[in-house]
Amino acid sequence: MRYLPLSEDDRSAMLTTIGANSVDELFRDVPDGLLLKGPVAGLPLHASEMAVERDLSAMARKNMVAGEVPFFLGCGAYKHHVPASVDHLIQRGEFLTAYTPYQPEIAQGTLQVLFEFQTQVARLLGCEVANASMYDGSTACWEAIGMARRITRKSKAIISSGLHPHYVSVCRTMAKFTGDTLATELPALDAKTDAERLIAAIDGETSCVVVQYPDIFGRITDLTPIAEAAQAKGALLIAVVTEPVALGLVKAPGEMGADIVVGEGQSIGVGLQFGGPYVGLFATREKYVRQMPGRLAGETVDAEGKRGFVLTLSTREQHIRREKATSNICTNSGLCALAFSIHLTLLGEKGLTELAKLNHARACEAAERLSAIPGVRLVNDSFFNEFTLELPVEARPAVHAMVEKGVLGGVSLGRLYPGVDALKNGLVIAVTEVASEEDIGALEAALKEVCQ
Amino acid sequence: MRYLPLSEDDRSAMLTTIGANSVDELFRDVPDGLLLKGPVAGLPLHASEMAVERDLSAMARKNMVAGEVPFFLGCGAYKHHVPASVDHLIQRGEFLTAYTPYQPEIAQGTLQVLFEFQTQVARLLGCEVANASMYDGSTACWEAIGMARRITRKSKAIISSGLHPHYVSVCRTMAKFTGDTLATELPALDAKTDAERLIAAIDGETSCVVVQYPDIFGRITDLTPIAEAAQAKGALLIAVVTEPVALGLVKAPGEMGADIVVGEGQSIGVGLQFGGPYVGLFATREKYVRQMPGRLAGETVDAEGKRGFVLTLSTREQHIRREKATSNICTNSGLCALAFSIHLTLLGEKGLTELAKLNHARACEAAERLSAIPGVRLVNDSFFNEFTLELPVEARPAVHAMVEKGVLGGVSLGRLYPGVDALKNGLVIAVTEVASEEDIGALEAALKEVCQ
Amino acid sequence: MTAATDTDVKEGKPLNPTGWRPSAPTALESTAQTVTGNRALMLEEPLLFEIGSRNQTGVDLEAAKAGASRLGGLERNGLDLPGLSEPEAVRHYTRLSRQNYAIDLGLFPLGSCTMKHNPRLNEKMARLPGFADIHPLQPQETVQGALEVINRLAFWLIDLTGMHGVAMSPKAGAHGELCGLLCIRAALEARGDARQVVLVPESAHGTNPATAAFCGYRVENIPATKEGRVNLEALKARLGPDVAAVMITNPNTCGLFEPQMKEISDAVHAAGGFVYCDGANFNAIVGKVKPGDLGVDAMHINLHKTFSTPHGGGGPGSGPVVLSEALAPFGPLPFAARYADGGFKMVEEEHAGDEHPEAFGRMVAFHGQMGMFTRALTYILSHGADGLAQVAEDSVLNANYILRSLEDILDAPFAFSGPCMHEAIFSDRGFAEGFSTIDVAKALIDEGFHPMTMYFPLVVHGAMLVEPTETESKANLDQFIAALRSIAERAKAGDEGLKAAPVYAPRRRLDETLAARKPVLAYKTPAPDGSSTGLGAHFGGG
Amino acid sequence: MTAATDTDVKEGKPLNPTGWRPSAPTALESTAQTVTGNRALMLEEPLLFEIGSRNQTGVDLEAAKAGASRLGGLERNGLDLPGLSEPEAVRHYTRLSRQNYAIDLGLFPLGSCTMKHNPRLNEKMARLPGFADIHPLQPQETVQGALEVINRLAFWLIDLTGMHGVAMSPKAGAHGELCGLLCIRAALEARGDARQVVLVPESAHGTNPATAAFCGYRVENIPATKEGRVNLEALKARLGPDVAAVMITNPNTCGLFEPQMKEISDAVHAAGGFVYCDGANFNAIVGKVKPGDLGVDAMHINLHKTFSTPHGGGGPGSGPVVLSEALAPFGPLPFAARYADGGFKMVEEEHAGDEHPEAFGRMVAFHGQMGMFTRALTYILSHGADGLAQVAEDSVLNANYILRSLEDILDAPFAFSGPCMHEAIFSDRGFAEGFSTIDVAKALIDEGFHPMTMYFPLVVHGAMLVEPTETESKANLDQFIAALRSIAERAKAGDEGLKAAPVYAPRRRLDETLAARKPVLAYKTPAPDGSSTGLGAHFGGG
Ligand SMILES: Cc1ncc(COP(=O)(O)O)c(C=O)c1O
Ligand SMILES: Cc1ncc(COP(=O)(O)O)c(C=O)c1O
Repeated sequence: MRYLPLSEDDRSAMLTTIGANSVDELFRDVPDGLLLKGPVAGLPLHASEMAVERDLSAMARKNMVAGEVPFFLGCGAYKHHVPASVDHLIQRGEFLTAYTPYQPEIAQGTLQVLFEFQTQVARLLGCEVANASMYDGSTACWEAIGMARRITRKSKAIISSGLHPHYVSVCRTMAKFTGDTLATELPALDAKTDAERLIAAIDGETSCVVVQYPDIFGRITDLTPIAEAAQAKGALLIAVVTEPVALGLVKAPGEMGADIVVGEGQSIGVGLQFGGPYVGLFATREKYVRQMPGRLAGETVDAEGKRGFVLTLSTREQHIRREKATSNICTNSGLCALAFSIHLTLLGEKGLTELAKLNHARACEAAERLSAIPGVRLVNDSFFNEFTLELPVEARPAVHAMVEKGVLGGVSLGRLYPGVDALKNGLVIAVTEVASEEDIGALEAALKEVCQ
Repeated sequence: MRYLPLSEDDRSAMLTTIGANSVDELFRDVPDGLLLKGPVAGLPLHASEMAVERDLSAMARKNMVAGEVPFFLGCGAYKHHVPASVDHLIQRGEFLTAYTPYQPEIAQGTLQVLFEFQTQVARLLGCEVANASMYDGSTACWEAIGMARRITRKSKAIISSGLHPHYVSVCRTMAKFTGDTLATELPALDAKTDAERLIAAIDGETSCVVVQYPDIFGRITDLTPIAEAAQAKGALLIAVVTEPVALGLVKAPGEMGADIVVGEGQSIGVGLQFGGPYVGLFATREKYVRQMPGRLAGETVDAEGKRGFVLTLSTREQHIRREKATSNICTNSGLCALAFSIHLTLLGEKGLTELAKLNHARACEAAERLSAIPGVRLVNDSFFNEFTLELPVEARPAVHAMVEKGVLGGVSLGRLYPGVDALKNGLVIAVTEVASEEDIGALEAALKEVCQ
Repeated sequence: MTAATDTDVKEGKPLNPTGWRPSAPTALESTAQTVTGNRALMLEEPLLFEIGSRNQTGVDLEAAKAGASRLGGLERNGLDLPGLSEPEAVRHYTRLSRQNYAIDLGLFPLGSCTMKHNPRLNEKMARLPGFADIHPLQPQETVQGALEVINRLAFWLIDLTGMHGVAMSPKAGAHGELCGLLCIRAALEARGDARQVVLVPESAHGTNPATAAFCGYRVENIPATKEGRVNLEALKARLGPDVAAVMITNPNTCGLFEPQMKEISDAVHAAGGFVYCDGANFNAIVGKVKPGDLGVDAMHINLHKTFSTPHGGGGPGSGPVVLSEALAPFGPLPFAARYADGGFKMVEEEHAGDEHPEAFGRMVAFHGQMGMFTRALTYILSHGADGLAQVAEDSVLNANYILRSLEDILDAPFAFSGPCMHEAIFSDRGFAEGFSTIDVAKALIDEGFHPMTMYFPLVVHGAMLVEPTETESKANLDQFIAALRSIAERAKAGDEGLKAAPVYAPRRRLDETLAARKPVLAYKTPAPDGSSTGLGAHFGGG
Repeated sequence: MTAATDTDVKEGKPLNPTGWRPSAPTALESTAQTVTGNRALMLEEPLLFEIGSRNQTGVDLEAAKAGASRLGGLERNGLDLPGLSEPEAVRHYTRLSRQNYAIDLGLFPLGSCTMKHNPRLNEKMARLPGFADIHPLQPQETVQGALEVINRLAFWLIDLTGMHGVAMSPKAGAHGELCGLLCIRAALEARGDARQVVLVPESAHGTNPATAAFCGYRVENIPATKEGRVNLEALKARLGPDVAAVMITNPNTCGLFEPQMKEISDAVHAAGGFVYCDGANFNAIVGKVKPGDLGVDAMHINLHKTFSTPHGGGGPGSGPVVLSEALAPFGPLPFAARYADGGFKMVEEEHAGDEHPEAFGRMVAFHGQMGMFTRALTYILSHGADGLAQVAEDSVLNANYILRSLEDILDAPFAFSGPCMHEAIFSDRGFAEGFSTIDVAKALIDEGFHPMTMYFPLVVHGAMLVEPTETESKANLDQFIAALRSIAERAKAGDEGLKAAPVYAPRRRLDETLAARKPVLAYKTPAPDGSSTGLGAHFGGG
């Protein structure tokens, strides 16, 4: 076995040192009959690297690759061009094969990266502090609701109908067990968001209002009034960002008064990867930091007075606080946070703003061309790089029909909201810098056909 | 420009320090009219990473990829499976972006690798010492002839007809200018090599005999009698190995008395790459080391008595000896030598021997099946993983016809020896571990058809 | 794994009894100073915010066509994010990486973390465009290969554990624990049984009680025997109608197998509860023992431990949960199912109705850690059933070799009770006054090794939990043992030099108390007077 | 670039006038010893032969079907090649890599070597299977994309240099020089002219005279002016019917542009000779000046310098040679031609007859360094004509910034004569007795920088040739300048500490004389008594 350094000679020499006659003697605590004799039955034995590579490659070839076709899917995961240097750097063994930086003297690389990541995330989201990452946007969203409960000691969360339906399901799952109550509604194919409804719904029992920005249809609302209304009633505003690239162009939720801003960092540096691993962003106000879930890197000095970084405030965490911890999270999304941080460093404010402009311009162009198709209506009056169309036909079959033409033409609301008639003709289209003129043309042509 | 760190502010600040008003002032030594005003006319301007990636990818897609079809080409370049860790390791910035190790205190990584490479090559080829690499097998072959001239002070090289015709051309090119005379002949489609002819041809003027092992048709001859005959007349035997994997199974030229053994290292760790970069192997007897071309890493100690490595015997080299140098080589093939060394380390004697056995078994199977095709004759009675067939039809069109069927079915002698009628039906087939049962079947089927 | 922090002391936990606080530079540091602060290849690196600029970027983009803006009038002005050109960025991160220790550099014997070699083939496979560049919401006919990977991995996990089903979506071990407990809670509720208590051994990992509490359970301790095992009698005594589940780690966090696991399970089941097994230590028994045979109802598997997906400096991981027949029906959505016709389908809310009516719901937005699945399946196919059993055997062999090579010099509290599994545990008993585990750990750093897990589990005083894993050669272990022996001798002799360690690392011991007392969690541009040299020198942050 | 070796001293070259020989450890080294010899992250690594075994391997292969052996009875028995498992191999090479300095770590100002940032996109493109996994002898209809890359790069090089043709196959600069001189020789022979002499400036790189000699030419020096330029008058005086060619480096190895290049060319042509230009320093003028306008007949371009293909610790490189109309017909085979129908063809011996009758022949087995062509074309397309001109400007700006920031403290022999190109040159004049360039270089190592080129060119005493390249930020240059200033002051003051440098590197100064006197060029398994600890300790090799 290419991955196992011990030779037979090593093994017997070591057994002698140990004073055992066989390895199975070392398993003597396993009751008779439960220790398997020989390899698990019915499973293949070890294989050469070449054989495994062929096996996996064959499966990979069965998938339609986003980069090889006109591609317009979004709804919580976005395709952007990631510079080659990002993947090169995250594969440095010193990053890739390190553990959580519990020994700071030999983990300054990871720790400084986390400190830089926290600062970048806080500035991007417009907040004071951010943590060192969560699993993804949906779990970060749930953790935020739990944090709001701990801060406000109330447990009614008002959820915007613009929140990604999968995020809503995750929150619903958790609420079932924690006793939080969630006020949710279905979205409507309408340019107007439910901001007013949310404001009206806030009451003394409310722990938080949860709003996605831009929302699941791509709509952009001013969060300021919602924040004010919530805070007036002692509730928190939680903003959810699934496309952080948008923040290169539109106001950050923190700037508009959000108390907690969570996000899905995938679209910067991480890539699509069929849904994971992604990276959850979590930022808030300094005063709430001790209620925050997840790891935090902080600055300090060493015995020579040199600046250095350590994991800090770990008394919030499970490994110290156990059942009283703010969250049970341990392993987070470190390497994705690194990829996010490197990509954002390469972009910088200048690059991110240009990238956002390019996305928006492409999306505007596509929206114009697609909404010109007879019977197709553009739902949004505001959007960044993603918008919703109402088709003259049911969107879900339309998407499959476009696949036949080699076009991945968006996400149907039928997929996201199965069985909801009012939404079944809705199609959400994301247009990023990777969509070329020709790609948009191909989508336009395909959509025209399927709409007839 | 993403690769240029200087900002406009930096540039003007620096000009101030320098005391110049413009950068063009720094080019004042360039005569008027010769300094271009603005970018070179008619050429495109800088492009985004995404645009460049698309441009190159489009060209890449126009090529038929060896790994994606039944593939049987050899003749100096062989496709083997290279473990993923090899490419990972050679991309470590500390290897990839280092220069020749002229400052040994901060180049021990490269220097130890070269020392290990030299040892591995010497042992593989069966010699006492090896250098730190040449450009490729063909230039190493030429350098060996030059070295033999310096050692023997004679200048007639007897070239086996089994030497790769491109290697022969390279030698012929050089000989034209150095006054060496080369005795060459064309090979015959015969199981017998020209060993006897070579032995007979050796005379007092002979500086060396050059024999490829296995030869261009894949034939394997015992080099011992040739070595003895050459040495008896004060000439050297130069052995050329283009498929080093063979040496996992067959005697090394050094073991059979060759004085200089050169080789093409491509087939271990380097990959096909359309012909380059490859890595030239160069080994000889300790007593000839000061006549050797190329760099050498040697062991020494540092000021604390710790073992360390340095480039040594550089008084043979151009940067010290200038017109008296043993060669003009400077940049060699360092990174390919690293890849070769890593792959050989992963293989070890055990892996290399198993790999060689696998290659030979596959080749034997293919030879059997293909020579069973009506009208097809197997030329070789000995071979390792490469053999020559005589077809009932001209081989060159046959190869093109097989391409139509999606099979890369070997190298035609018509390609290697254009215009040589006696060889035009010859087809050289290489079969390595990457050729699966199905691949061999596909070749058999395709060849059957084209032979009708 | 969990490390000592001085703040813990304030928590009343005896994590660092030496109460070490940073001291002035000691005589040990070299007297040669450099202008740059660099020490040859040990390079200082400033913060991104000290070298980057808002006007600098490492990307080129085609200019956007000017056009109408549809941003709803919420244009942003400025985000103060510094950029670097590519050359600067590559250097920044390469230099930073060199300040890390990693498996690729040497032994990383963090107990409970299974820091084994990460094969590069796994990285290559995960990057095939067919896996890396597909969208989670693509129509299923366009991702059949991806669903096949998930499904094949799922069946491997089921077969290796002898369980009935598996939930693939949990994002890490702790998330898997949550998944398991939610299944248990759902199962109990389905039978209208509202149990309130989860029993957890004192030696359990922090995520166990944290998870139980998160699900609204009251956590109670299970006492341990002096052999470091679960006290079966005490457990039986505590079982009753209020106990929803017991969470047991097996092999446990002391590195020992629980020989009475089956009896424990039977007792818990008899009392109407469920058995959650923390599978973080599965590496010791993979291919040798099937947890299903031990009566386990749910167990998470850290793919980033047993199945070698890289730890990446803290994540990402993946924590699939295998489930018993009793719990499988309650597992979360979505999951990848294979159909008679050979096709694959991702079962989501939509079809849950007919196919999976009792699912407790969704835990994550999409389908879990695909990138980790690809790596883990590659790892599993490479090893095969035989290789995986060898993995368990070699990991246990390596740990016992360390245990027996050191027990004469380091106190090994459970050594008397027989062989260990994949971890050897030692305590700081016998060290000179004022010396503790942390001093040994920091001295190991100078020797070129990553320290073992310190002060965990809490049941052992000054615990040193050593997990070598199977991917270490005997030569590496011998060198580690030699180094540790000499350090142990110094700790017993009270060699003050130990307190200065590490002296060769990029940083000396760091002041964690200061960090916690005055948290500086984000970079604040120093006041104009603030003399940040941009050369990584210390400045008065916070 | 060329470095001082003590053996050179025996060649009578004043490369290291201090005649330094290794001394006992100095007081500067740290007093803390470790058992392993490691210093935290600065790890010792034994030789492969000390840790590997003949029975160990890092690959798994399916077993070969037993069958007849057709090896002609030449079976080998044993090769004594040690193997390592993959985990051991990854560590061996990762640990070794960490003992290297590299561009990715910091400034690497080796004059004449153009150590600039290597974009990772180039690496990615070169690894596309369509380029990396195609065989040089594949039928041409199956490699049209590869031929297109070669052809497109060829035309870029032609357009950037204003020349008539280009030979793509040379494998490095020196190989390119050979190609150029062979063209010249072929052209001369074609006109029945057997000239015997090649003129080369004393300041030329060693490959120039070595190449000329290799082609059977007698090499004579061209004198230089005190401004560090070619002495035109002296050159003219020497020209005559026996002079085949002059080899001129422009910008020259003192980092200066040859303002009279055109006059030189005209004079040489008038005398019936040819002008070879060493293009190693093309980076200073790419996109700003076309060598074709200077009357050059042949010039090699080091793609691994100007066009940023990685140096890889010594290679591989690529040295295409651009040719004037007079020489193009004699260029080597094969070459990639584009046809009216848009198709591409590799012209080899076969068609040379009709298409390229006077070709001097073939220089390499296949078509040159395809892997470098892909990288270079990626680099060129990324920069474009505008970006390349900016490359030249910034490289010259950076060099002049260094020159003017140091000329007050280091002797800059040619500074008076005006701006430099992309390299700043200094001498060791003014250093205290017994101090020389090597002491400055070794002190720079401790400061975290790679030293500049030492003792080259030979025309400057104790030359320090500094080439920052355009990919260095001002902040990096400022830090380098600060470090060099302090070192220069110490060299002038005769600070003995300098002689101990480097103290922080993986090794102190190494004994090159010992290495050359008793060459140990391959590992020899030590005698049984030989106590090689396998921990990288020194043993009596040789
Ligand atoms: C025993 C044990 N349980 C649970 C966990 C939590 O797993 P994860 O970090 O993947 O969330 C760990 C990880 O350290 C562990 O060691
Ligand atoms: C001036 C000069 N000429 C020629 C060469 C030789 O080029 P290469 O090393 O690519 O053979 C070099 C490389 O160092 C050089 O600096």
